[in-house]
Amino acid sequence: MIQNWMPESVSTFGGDIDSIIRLIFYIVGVWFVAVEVLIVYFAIRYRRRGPRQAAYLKGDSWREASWVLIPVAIVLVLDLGLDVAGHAAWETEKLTLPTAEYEVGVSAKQFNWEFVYPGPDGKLGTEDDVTIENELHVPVGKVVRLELSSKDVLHSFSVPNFRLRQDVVPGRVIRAWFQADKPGTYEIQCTELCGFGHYTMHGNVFVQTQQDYDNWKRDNLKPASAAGAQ
Amino acid sequence: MSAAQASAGTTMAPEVVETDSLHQIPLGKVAIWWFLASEIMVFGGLITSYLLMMFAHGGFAEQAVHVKWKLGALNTLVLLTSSMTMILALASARKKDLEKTRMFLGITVLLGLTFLVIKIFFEYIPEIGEGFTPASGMFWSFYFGMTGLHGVHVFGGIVANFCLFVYTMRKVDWSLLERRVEYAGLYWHFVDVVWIFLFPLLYLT
Amino acid sequence: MSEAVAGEHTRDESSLYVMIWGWLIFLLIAGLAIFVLPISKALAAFLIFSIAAVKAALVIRNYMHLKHEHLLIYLIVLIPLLFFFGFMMTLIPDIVYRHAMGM
Amino acid sequence: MSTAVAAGAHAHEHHELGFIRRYIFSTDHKVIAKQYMTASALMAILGGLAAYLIRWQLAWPETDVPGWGPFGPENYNAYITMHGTIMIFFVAMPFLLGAFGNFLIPLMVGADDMAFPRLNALSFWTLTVASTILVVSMFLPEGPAAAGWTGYAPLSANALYTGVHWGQNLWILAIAAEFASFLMGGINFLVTTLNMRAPGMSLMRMPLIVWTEVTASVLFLLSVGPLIAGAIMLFLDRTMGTGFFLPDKGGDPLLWEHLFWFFGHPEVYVVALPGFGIMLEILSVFSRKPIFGYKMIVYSTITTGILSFVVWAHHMFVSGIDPRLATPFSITTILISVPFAILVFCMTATLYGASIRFTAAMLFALGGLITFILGGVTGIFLGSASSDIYMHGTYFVVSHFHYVLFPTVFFGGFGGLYFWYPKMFGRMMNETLGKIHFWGTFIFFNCVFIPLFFAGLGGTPRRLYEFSNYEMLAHLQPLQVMATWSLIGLLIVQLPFLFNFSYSMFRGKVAEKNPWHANSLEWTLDSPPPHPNFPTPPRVYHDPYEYSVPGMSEDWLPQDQPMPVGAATAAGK
Repeated sequence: MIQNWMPESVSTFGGDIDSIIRLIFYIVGVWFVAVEVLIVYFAIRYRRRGPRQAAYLKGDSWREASWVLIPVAIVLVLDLGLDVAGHAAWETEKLTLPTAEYEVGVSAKQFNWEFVYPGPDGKLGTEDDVTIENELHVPVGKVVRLELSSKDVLHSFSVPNFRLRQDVVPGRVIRAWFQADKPGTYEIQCTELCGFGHYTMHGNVFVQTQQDYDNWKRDNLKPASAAGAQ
Repeated sequence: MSAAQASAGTTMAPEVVETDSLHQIPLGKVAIWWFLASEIMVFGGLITSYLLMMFAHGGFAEQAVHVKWKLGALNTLVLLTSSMTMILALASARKKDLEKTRMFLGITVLLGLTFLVIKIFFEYIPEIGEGFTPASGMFWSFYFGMTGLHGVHVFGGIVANFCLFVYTMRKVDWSLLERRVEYAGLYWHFVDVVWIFLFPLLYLT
Repeated sequence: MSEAVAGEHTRDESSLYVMIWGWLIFLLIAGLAIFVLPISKALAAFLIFSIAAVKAALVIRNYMHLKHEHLLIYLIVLIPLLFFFGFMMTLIPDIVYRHAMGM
Repeated sequence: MSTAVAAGAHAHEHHELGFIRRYIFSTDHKVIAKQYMTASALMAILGGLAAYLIRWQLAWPETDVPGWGPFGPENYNAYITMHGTIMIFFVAMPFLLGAFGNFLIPLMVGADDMAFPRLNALSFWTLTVASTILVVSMFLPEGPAAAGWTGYAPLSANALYTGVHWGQNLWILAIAAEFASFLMGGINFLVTTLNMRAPGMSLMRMPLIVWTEVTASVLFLLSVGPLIAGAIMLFLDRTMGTGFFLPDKGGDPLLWEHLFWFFGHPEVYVVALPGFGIMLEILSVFSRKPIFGYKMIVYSTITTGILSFVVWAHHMFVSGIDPRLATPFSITTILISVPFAILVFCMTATLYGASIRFTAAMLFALGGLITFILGGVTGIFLGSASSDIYMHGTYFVVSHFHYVLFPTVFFGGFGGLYFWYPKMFGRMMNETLGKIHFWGTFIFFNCVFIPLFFAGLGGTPRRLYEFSNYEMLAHLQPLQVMATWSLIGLLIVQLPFLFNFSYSMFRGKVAEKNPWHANSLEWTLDSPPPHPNFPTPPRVYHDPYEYSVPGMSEDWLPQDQPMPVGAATAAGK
């Protein structure tokens, strides 16, 4: 039910992230409701009525302490469980880099996303690269690797629909990857305060079918140098 | 502050010993040590950052050859000696020997000043003359940042010791003087210890 | 200042202090010697910092007369050192990682 | 030389002094506590104003803010920075540590004053200087710091990126002065508690508020160092042209994040623990029961303190640190919920079988407990590295930490005010107004931040000036509007409190020594207590939570009265 509030997940690892969020939501939800209900119940049940003396309970003996320690032990177990359950999703998204079928350089600057596509030679960092602002075009169902770098301050590359977020740190090249499994247009946010134009730093991911992508590529990814030569 | 410690230091100790052994420690001493603990974390933060940067991208050693390690060694000698004179001042204060207390405090102040003079006039100024400013490279940023902060601490210690030196000119309350010399000493030795680590870090890398 | 603490200091330790100073100077010279001697950088660094640690220990134990102090004072000194080293250790993988990623 | 005599002499020199020395440059910890309270109240008004401006902009973007005027993006960044900085460093800490710590610690451990009264005054005046610097920076032509309260480099390290030059420098100076102030204060707390306890007041007989205040002071003392170092480096970056945090000069922005959060996370507990201490005191008194599991609470407080030093990187899961660090840190982070679970369960168990009087103070304590739990459980979402990928930097985080800090600082703090007001000012506050204040605060606070949880789930990033650029956020705008209306309500319901506070000071019902029938030492003194606090040094016989002891006529037993033999056996001691 927490799902209804979140944007649709359209990446391969989005589902894992959502399931761990759901897991935490249910575990934590039960505890939350239980404790709150208990507190409110006690508050009403044991409100002052006449000169009744309150119970003298110090919780020093193990028997009394166990009222607290047993629930706490359960909490501890659940905590460790959550850590174990959560690790897998983190591993897929952050600790592993599948072999990339497409590579795109992302260079953040105040206040734009510059997407650097490899030119005809299919390699990044060569002089025939093509730079397009705020528009990331990727084919559906392919592993896309992003090489994130920043020209000035910290930014954060976030696509909520992909459950993908990675800070962009100047002076470093940080690799991230995703594999979108549903065509469509999704929004890119900058989620690290980067100056007064922070709120304008907005882009779009166009997840296209292979066909559309190839057409788009043919029309847009001409090497700048070649264009200049003609 | 030290006066506050003194006045408070005398108050509680005798009557509360029965409660708790902690009461045997004079207030001022506990306070000074807590202060030093936070100071450890300050210099710890700087040293951590320095090591991190050094490992992250080397090139520090190439820069470090330009610092005047002989003068640094001399300064280490000066500080170590001043530490000894400081503790001797305390020792003679405990022996209620005002003459020697004053003498050792004076020597400590002079040695501290010597340290600063060497640091500023024989290291900073020539180095800046040679074009090594805080802005010229990470190593120099750290060099000036760390030694500068340390220098400020040295200066603070000199001021404290000088106040004590002046205090010994008048008729003294011995227990008060002893405590003040001890606390000023604790701080002074701490500054010395910091330098013991800064010297190899910055000069002998 | 209670009698208990004062009592420990009544005996004169001046000679000890001077002797400690002698050791400190010796260690300083030793450190410099290691610095100028042509031995491997790593070994030299290790030796120099061990010597620095010994010097610091001498100063703290004698000049700051930690050896006379209550356990509490030891705790006050050791806990920050602990955190300091923990902090440093935690940052190291970060650096290694940056090298691994060629940054 | 005995305490009473010493401080007696100390006090005499005071009573001959004029108004200035007695109320302005006083060294009496009770006066200094009130000074801290005033300072934090003034800063709180500023912080509230900032909140109002921010929320108005978020609800109705680019419209003139009533009573203010146009509010541009650069102002927005400046005011979120100011709101964070003011509320954490200049409201929460002066209020919970400065005011309550100063007032309560000496009274509760049975000391005549702080260990170092002059240092105490000095630390307050240092704080005043710090606040002044910060306020001055808000009137600079180019505005105050605009890099967020975390001041992430390089945004904060180079004036070109924000266009703010001296605003940011003054921000650093203000923070540094504030740290200096609380270093002095913390040392004072520690020494007072360690060395100046009254006979019989063993550590395990101290009221829990003292434990939490002291733990908080230790945390602060030990965690602030690296950030002081970082502040120095940042200042050099801005003024001397060094490049500690500037990549183009070989610096490392993540270093600042490490230095900041190594302090920043313990800081959360520096603020939260005293708030909990206050709630515990109030809970025990008004449910007429001993605190359930005093020892467990003490140990979990200490455990929280230790753990809080090894969790800081959970603020940096997606910040580009070594991803392998994430798993250990998310384990420690989630583990920290265990001591807090103990705390919460003990508070709940304290209510069991109680005989609860719902005074305003008790309502605030309960309200604080109830709201804090939501803040605590939502922390799990952010503590688990993988769900943090989605939650990080969204309004979910904003709501989470407001749910952690508001209950402890304001519910706890207000509760403490209603509770100790008689002791501070010698008069009672009006209960009816107090209850109105509580219900207003409770309802409106939840109405501000529960919507924002859902805004965050919907993927709304924090610190955005307005959302019109994002189609995906359009349908969440009503939540922002609701939050803003609720905030306006929240600010309005503080008026009855302000009236109540100032009116009762002069017209309130005169309070007797022990209006709440509480046990701890401060209630054995006149209201307000004299200076020196204790005409005769008190002797302590048992812990401060001996309520409803079986076999006793009245249901409370002050700490300085021995437990009747029959009762003691009945209590199973």
